Amino acid sequence: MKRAQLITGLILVGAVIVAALISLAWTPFDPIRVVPGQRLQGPGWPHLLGTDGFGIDIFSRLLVGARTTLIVGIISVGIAAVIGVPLGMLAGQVGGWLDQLVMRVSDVVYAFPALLLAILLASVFGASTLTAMVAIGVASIPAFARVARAGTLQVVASDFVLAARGAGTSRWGIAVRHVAPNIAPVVGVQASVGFATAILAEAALSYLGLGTPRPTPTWGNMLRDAQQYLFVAPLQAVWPGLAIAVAVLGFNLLGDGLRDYLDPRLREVP
Amino acid sequence: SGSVVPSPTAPEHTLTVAATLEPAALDPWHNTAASIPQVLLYNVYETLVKVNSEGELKPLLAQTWTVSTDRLTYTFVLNPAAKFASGKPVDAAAVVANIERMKSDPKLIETLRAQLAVIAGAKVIDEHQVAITLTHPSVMWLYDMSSSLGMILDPSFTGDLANATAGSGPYYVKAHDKGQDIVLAKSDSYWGTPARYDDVTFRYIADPNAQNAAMLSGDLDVISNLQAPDSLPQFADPSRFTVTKGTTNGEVVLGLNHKSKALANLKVRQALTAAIDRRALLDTVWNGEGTLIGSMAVPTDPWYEDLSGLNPYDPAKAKQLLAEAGYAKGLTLRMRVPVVPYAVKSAQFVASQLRDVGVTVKVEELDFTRWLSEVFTNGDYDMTIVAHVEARDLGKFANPNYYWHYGSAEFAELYRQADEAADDQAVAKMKLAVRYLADDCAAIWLFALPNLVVTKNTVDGVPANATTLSFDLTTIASR
Amino acid sequence: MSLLEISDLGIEFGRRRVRALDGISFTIEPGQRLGLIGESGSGKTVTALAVMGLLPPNAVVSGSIRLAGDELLGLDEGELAKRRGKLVSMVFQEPMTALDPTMRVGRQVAEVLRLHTGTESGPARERVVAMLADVGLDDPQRVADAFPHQLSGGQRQRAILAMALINSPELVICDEPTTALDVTVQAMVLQKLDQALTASGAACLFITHDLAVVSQVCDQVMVMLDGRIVEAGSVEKLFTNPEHPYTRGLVATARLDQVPPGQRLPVVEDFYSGGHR
Amino acid sequence: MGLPLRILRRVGVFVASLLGASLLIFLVTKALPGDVAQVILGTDATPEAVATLRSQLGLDQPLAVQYFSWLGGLLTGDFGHSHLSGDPVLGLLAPRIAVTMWLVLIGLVGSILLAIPAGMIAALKRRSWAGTLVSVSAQIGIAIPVFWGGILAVVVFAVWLRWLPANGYVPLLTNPAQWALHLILPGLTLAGVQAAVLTRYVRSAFLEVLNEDYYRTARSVGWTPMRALLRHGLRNAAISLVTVVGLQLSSVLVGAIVVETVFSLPGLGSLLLDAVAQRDLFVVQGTVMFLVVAVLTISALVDLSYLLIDPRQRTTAGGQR
Amino acid sequence: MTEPVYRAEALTRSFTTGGRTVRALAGVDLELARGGRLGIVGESGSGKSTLVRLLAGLDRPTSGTVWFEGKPISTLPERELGFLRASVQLVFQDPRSSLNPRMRVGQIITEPLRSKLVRRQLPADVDHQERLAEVLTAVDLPLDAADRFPHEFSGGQRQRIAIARALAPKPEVLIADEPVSALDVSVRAQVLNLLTDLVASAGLTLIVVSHDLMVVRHLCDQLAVMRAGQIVEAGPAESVYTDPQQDYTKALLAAVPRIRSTGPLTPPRG
Ligand SMILES: Nc1ncnc2c1ncn2[C@@H]1O[C@H](COP(=O)(O)OP(=O)(O)OP(=O)(O)O)[C@@H](O)[C@H]1O
Ligand SMILES: Nc1ncnc2c1ncn2[C@@H]1O[C@H](COP(=O)(O)OP(=O)(O)OP(=O)(O)O)[C@@H](O)[C@H]1O
Ligand SMILES: [Mg+2]
Ligand SMILES: [Mg+2]
Ligand code: NI
Repeated sequence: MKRAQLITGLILVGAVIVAALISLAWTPFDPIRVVPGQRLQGPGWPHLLGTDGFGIDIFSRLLVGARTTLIVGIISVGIAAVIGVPLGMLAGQVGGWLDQLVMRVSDVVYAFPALLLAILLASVFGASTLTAMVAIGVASIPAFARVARAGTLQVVASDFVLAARGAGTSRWGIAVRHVAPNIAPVVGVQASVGFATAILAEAALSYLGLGTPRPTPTWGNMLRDAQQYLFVAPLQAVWPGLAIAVAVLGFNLLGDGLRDYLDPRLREVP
Repeated sequence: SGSVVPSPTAPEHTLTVAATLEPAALDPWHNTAASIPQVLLYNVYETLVKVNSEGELKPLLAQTWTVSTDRLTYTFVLNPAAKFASGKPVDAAAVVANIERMKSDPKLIETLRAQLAVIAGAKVIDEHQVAITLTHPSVMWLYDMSSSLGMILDPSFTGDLANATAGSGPYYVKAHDKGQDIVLAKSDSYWGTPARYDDVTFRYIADPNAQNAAMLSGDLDVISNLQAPDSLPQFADPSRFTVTKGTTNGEVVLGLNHKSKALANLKVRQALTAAIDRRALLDTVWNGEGTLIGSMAVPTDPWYEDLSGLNPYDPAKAKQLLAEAGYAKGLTLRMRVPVVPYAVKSAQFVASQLRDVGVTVKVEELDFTRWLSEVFTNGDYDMTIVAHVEARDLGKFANPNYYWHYGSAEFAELYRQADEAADDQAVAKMKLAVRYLADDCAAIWLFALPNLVVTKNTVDGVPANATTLSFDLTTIASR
Repeated sequence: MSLLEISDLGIEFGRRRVRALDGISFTIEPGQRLGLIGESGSGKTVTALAVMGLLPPNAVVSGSIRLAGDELLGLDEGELAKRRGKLVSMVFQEPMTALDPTMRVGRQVAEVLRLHTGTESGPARERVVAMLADVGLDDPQRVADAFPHQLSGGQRQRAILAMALINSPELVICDEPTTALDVTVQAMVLQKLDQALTASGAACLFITHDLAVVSQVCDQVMVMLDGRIVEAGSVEKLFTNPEHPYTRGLVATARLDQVPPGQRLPVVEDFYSGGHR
Repeated sequence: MGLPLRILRRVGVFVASLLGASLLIFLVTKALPGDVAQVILGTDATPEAVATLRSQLGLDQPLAVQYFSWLGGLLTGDFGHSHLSGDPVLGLLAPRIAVTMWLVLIGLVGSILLAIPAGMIAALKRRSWAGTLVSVSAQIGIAIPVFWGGILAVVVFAVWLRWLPANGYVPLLTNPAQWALHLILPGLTLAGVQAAVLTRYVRSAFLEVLNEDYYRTARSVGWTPMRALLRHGLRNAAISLVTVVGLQLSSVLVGAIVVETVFSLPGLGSLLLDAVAQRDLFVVQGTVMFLVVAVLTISALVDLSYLLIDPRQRTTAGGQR
Repeated sequence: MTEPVYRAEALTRSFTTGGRTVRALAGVDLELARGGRLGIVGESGSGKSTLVRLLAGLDRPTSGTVWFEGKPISTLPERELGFLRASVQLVFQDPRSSLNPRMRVGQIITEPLRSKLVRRQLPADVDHQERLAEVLTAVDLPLDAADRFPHEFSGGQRQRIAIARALAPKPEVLIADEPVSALDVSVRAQVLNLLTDLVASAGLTLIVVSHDLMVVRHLCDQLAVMRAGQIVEAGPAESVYTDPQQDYTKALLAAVPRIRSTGPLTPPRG
C-alpha cells in the first residue's frame, strides 16, 4: 500500500519527465504554427488528441507543456530550496536571535500567499514565466526553511552530533556531514510537494493571465484557452486538465510515498 | 442581479444586461472609458441628434436643424416637450451652458477637447432655438455631437453623478455597486415614449466565458456584446435564445509604428500585409464573425467600400517584397498587445504567419493600462493590435503624433479636404482618403468586430448594429 | 477452571508472515501472578496484546485464548471492548505517553469507571479519588485535577495503575511497568502494585526483562526466547536451578552483585549460543 | 513564563511582522512601472500637470517620508484614494471585505467539516476500500486546479442543471435567499479543494494518534476504535490541525482570489486584480496590506488558541517531558 | 603531587527554557587523578549528564571553572579546544542515536582523526586505515564492519562501534554516559567486560555515569552521588557502597531490585 503510493508517484512523475525530454528532440507537429484549416479537430490520426482553436496539434503542445511545467517546478523549487534550506539550517544550528529573526521574517513572507506575491511581481515586471517562477519560489522559501530548521533542530539535538563535537568536528563539518545528509530526505519530500504546488500555482497564474505568455505552450494557458470551447469541443479542456492533475498527483504521491517510506513510525502503524 | 427562477408572468419589468468592462466612475467628461457612454448615452443623457442603427443622423432633442450656406452655422430647433428629470425644460440656454461648461473645464478629457475645438461658439436664439458656429466646415462634428460630446447635462444639477438624475433620458442612474453592476431606473417623468423597463441592470462580468455561463444558467437577459464568438453554438437553441448579428465601429487594427526603421519602408508594410491571411485569421480568431475591411472604415460608415481584396494573401510575394526591402535574411519585430481576447488571439495568429515568411515576432502581452502608457503614450513598440471602437475615426491617421506616428502629409490633406467638403462631395472625398490609407499600408486592418448580441428569446428590438458607443435601450422591449 | 487459558498461540506479522509467537501455551489461575521474562523482541508484548485483542490488523493469530471460559479469538470488536478494562486490563511501559495529554487525569480514570458501570459523575469522582489514594498517591485530589504533564513519571504510572484496577478486573497485564522509571520510584511503584493486587485479589501477567523485578512481584515465571516459552516454573526454582542454558545465562548475567568489581562478568553466550542474535 | 507575558510576546511579534510586511508591500508597489501621476492624468497630459500632481501626491518626497506618511495613514484608517475614481480606498475595500470574508469563512469551515470525518475514515479504515476511496479522492481533489473545479461546478450546476446561478453576488442584506444561492457554488468549490488538502493532514494527524500510547490505553480500557479516536484523538489531532488550518488560511485566501474571478464575485481578490491591471497604486497597497494583516492576525490568534486547546501550553510549568 | 587530570570548582549551570530557569548544576567541586575511574550516580534529572558535558567541554558552565591537565577549559573558544578533543572521548547512552545513520561505520570511527581540531594534535603519520583496523579488533568487531551502516548492527555491536570511535584518537580520558542503560541484560555484560578490559590495557582515565549502582561499582574505584545538581556524597566506591553516609545514598542502594532468592548461584559452564 505504502509502496504502491511511491511507485505510482514515480511512474506518473517519470511520464512527465519523459514527455519533457522527448519534446526537446521531437514533437509530432510544430507546437506553435497555426494551421487555419484544421481547427478543433477531434482525437484521431494524425492528431492523436486533436487540434486546438488554432489548428495546432494538442499532443505536441502537451509535450512541450511538460517541459515548461518541469522548468517552472525546478526553478521555483530550486529558488526556494537554495535559499530556504541553508537559512533553516543556519537558524537551527545557530539558534538564538538569528533563529528568531529568520523565523519571523519567514512568517511575514508566509503571510504573502504565493499568488499575491505573483500578482505584485507580475504587475511590476510584467507577466512572464520568470516572474511566476520567482514569485512561487520566493513564496515557498518559508516552507523549506521551516522543514530544514525542524530537521536541523532534531539532528543537532541527537547524540551523534554531540559525539561529533566531542570528536572535534567543526560546525561546518557538522552541517555538511551530519545535518545535511540527515535532513536531505525531508527536504526531498518537501521538494516533491513543492513541485506539485508550483504546478498548480502556475496554472492558477495562467488562468488569471499572469503566467507564461503565449504562444509558449503551458498546461495552464492551454487550459485557460480551452475554456471558450467548453461546449463546442470539451475535450480541449480535458487534456491539459488531465496533464496537470497527473503531474500534481504524481509529485504528491511521490512526496507522500517518500515520507511514509522514510518515517519508520508510520510504517509500523498498528 | 438576475433571478434564478424567472417569474413566469410576462412581460418582465427588469432587464439584466451583461457587459465586459466596468467604468470606474460615471463622469464621461473626466474619464475616457468607453464603458461610460455604453450605459449613459441615449439612456440617461440625450443628445441633439442621434445616430441610428444604420448610421444615419436622426433627431432627438432637436426636432430639426439647418446648416448655413458657408456650413459654419448650425441652427437647432429643440423639441419643446423635452425636459430633464428635474422637470426643468431642455432649452437653448441649457445647450449653450453645456458647451460653455466644457470649454471652460481645464480637466476635460483630451478627446472631447479636440472635438470641441471646432466649435467657435453657441448662442441662444429663442427658448427653443440655438445656433452653434464652427471655426471651419466639418462633416464629422455633427456625428461627434451624437456621441459623448453632445450629451446635455441638467445645468442645475449639483449632485453625485453616480446617483445621477441629471439627464433628460428615459432612465436615470439608480445605483452603482462597484465591482458588480450599475442599475438604471425608469424615469417616470420622461418626456418621450416611456421606458420599457422599471430597472435595467448592467452587470459587469469581465470573463466572456463567465458571461456565457451566466446567460446559459438563465441569470441574464442580454449579453451586450459577445466576446467569445466561438461559443455562439451554445446559444443555438431558438426556444431559449436569440442572437442578433451586426456590425460595430471597432476596426481591429494591427498598428505599425512608422518610427520603426523597417516599418517606415512601404515594401515591408506591403509584405507584412500580404503575409497575413486575414480571412483565415477571422475564421480562426473570431469564428468567422465580423467583417473583413481593408482600411479604416466600417460598413455603417457612409464612405465605406470593401477594400479587403486590395492586398491579398500571398506569402511568396511577401517574401519577395521583404527581400527587395533588404530583409531577405529575416526581420525581428516586437509586437506588444493589450490583454483582450481579440488582440491576444490575433497576435498569436499573426506571429505564426509572419514566421512563415521569415519575420520573427516577439509577442508581449500587457494589461491595458500598461499598454496605454508604454505603447500608446510612449510609442515603445513595433507592432500592436487594438480595436478602435470610436465612430468614424480615420482622422486619427491625420495626426502625426498619434501612436502610429503616421506622418503622411498627403493623407492629412486628403482628410482635411474631405472633412471640410460640401455634403454632396464629402463621401466621395472620404472614400479617397480611406483608399489612400489602404494603398499606403498605413496599418494592417485585420477585421471589423461584429456586434453579437445574445438575448433571451423573450427580448425583442435589439438594434443590429452598434453605430455608437451606446448600448441603446430605447428600442428594446420584452415580448 | 483457569482464568486465562492459552494454548498453541501462534502469531505472524504482515504479508511475509514473520513469526513472532511460535505456538505457546500457558494458564493463569485466578489470583495467580505469573512473570514473563525474555530479551527484547522475544514476543512478550505481542503475547500481552493478543490477550487484550489489541494486535495490529496485520497480525495473523492461530491457536486459542480462553478468558474466563470464553474463547477470545474470533470475537467481534464490541464483545472484546466490553471485556477490556472490566475483566482484563493492562498497564503499559511508557508512563509519559500512555495518558491523553489534553485531559485531566481524574477524568480519564473516571471515564473507565463510567464506561463499564454507568456510574454517575459525582460518585465516580469519589471512587476515582479513593482509587488514586489506594495506589499510593499522597494528594489524590490534586492528582485528579492535574493534566498528565503536571505529574512525575511515578505519579503517572500510578494513575495508570489506578485506571487498570478501578473496575476490579480479574486479570491485570503489566508490560514492563517500571522500565522507564528511576530505581527509587520503581521500588515504590512495585510495592504499590503488590499491595493493590493483594487487596483486589486480581491475577497478574507481569512482563519484564529484569529478573530482579520479576522475583519481587511473582511466584511463577516463564522464560521466553524467540517466540517460544523455553522454561517455566517457580521463581525459586528458576533462580536456583535453571534448566535451559539460556535461562542459566540470563540468571548469571543478572547477578552483577555477585561478581567482584573489575572482574570479568559472565555473559549469556557462556551458556547458550543458539538461536538469537 | 506566565501566560500574560506569553500573550504579550506574541503580540510583539505580531506588531513586528506587521511592520515588516508593510515595508515589503510599500517597496514592491513602489517598483510598479509607469508614473502614477502620468497614469492618473491619462495619455495626453502635459508634463507640468504631471509634475504638479506628483508633488500633490507626495511622490517627489524621499521614500522614507512617503513610507511613514503612508504608515501613519494606515494607522488612522486613511488608506489613501483611488486614482481612478477618487474614492477613498477604505470605502472601496469595505463592501468587498464582506464578500471575501464570507467566501473564506465558508471555505474554511466547510473544508474543516468535510475533512475531519473524511480524514478519520481515511485513517481508521485505511486498510479497507472506504478508507482507500477517501484517500484517493483527496489526492485527486488536490491535483485539480481550483479554477478548473469551479468551472466544472458552473457547467454542471448552473449551465446543465440550472439549479444555481453561475456567478455574481447579492449582498446579504439585499436578499438573504439570493445571497445564499449565489455563494453556494463558489463556497463549495473553495471548501472542496481545501478539504482535499486538509483531509491528508487530518488523516496523518489521526494516524499519529493511532500510534500513540494513550490511544492504546484508551482501547485497553474498553473504548471501541471510533470512540477512542473521538474522545482522545480529536483534541490531540486538533492541536496539530490548528497549525495546519492556520497555515491553510493563506492558501484559502489565494483560493478565494481565484474563485472570485471564476464566479465574478466583487471581493477583495477581484478588486486587487483590477487595481493592479489599472495601476491603481493606493488600492493595490491597501488591499494587499489588508489581506496580509488579516492573515497575520489570524495566525496570531491561531497561536494563542493553542493555549486553549493544549493544557501543556497553559500552565507555567513548561512540562516535565 | 601530580596535577589531577580534571579539577572543577563551584560549577553551576542553569538552563532557561520558556522563561523558566532550571539549575541543573548547583555548585559542584571535583578532582580526578590520572588513571582514576570515577562513577557518578543519581536519580534522573540530578545533573549527571550536564556535569559530564561540562567536563568534556561540550557545554559552558554558568559559573565556575573546569581545569583539564591544569588548563582552564571553560573559557577557551572552541577552536582552541583541540588538545581536549584529542585526549577526551565520549560514549553515549543510546547507541541508536549516537551513530549517524547515514555514515558508514568506517567513516564514523575515523571521524575524530579527520576532524580539524583533533588532527593537529595527532602525529602526522597516523594511518587512518591502520588505526581503524586496530580499534575494530580491540572492540572485537570484524574488519568488514567498516563498510556497513550502523543499522545493520545489533545494539551491543553498535555500542562497540561507539567505543571504537572513542578509542580512535588514543584518548587519555574516556567518558561514558550511561553506556549500558539502553542495552539488554544479556548484552550488557559483554559491553561492561569490554570496557573493563580496555581501560585496564590502555591505562585510561574513566568517568562513568549511570543510575545503576551495580554498574558503577563494577567499573569504578571512586563514586560520586548526585542529587539536585549537587554531589551529596563522594569517596572510594567500595566504602560508599558498603557504608553509605547519606540517607539519600542509602535509599538509592535500598531501592536497587535484588533477586529474592538465597540459593547458590549456578557456576558458569564453558
Ligand atoms: N506490528 C508489528 N509488525 C511486525 N512485527 C512485529 C510487530 N510487533 C511486533 N513485531 C515483532 O514481533 C516480535 C516480538 O515483539 P515484542 O514487541 O513482543 O517483543 P518484546 O519481547 O515485547 O520486546 P521488548 O522487550 O523490546 O519490549 C519482534 O520480533 C517484533 O519485531
Ligand atoms: N539543554 C537543556 N535545556 C534545558 N534544560 C536542561 C537541558 N539539559 C538538561 N536540562 C535540565 O537539567 C536537569 C539535569 O539534567 P541532566 O540531563 O544533567 O540529568 P541526568 O542526571 O543526566 O538525568 P538522566 O538520568 O535522566 O539522564 C534536568 O532537570 C533537565 O531537565
Ligand atoms: Mg515489549
Ligand atoms: Mg543523563
Ligand atoms: Ni443573479
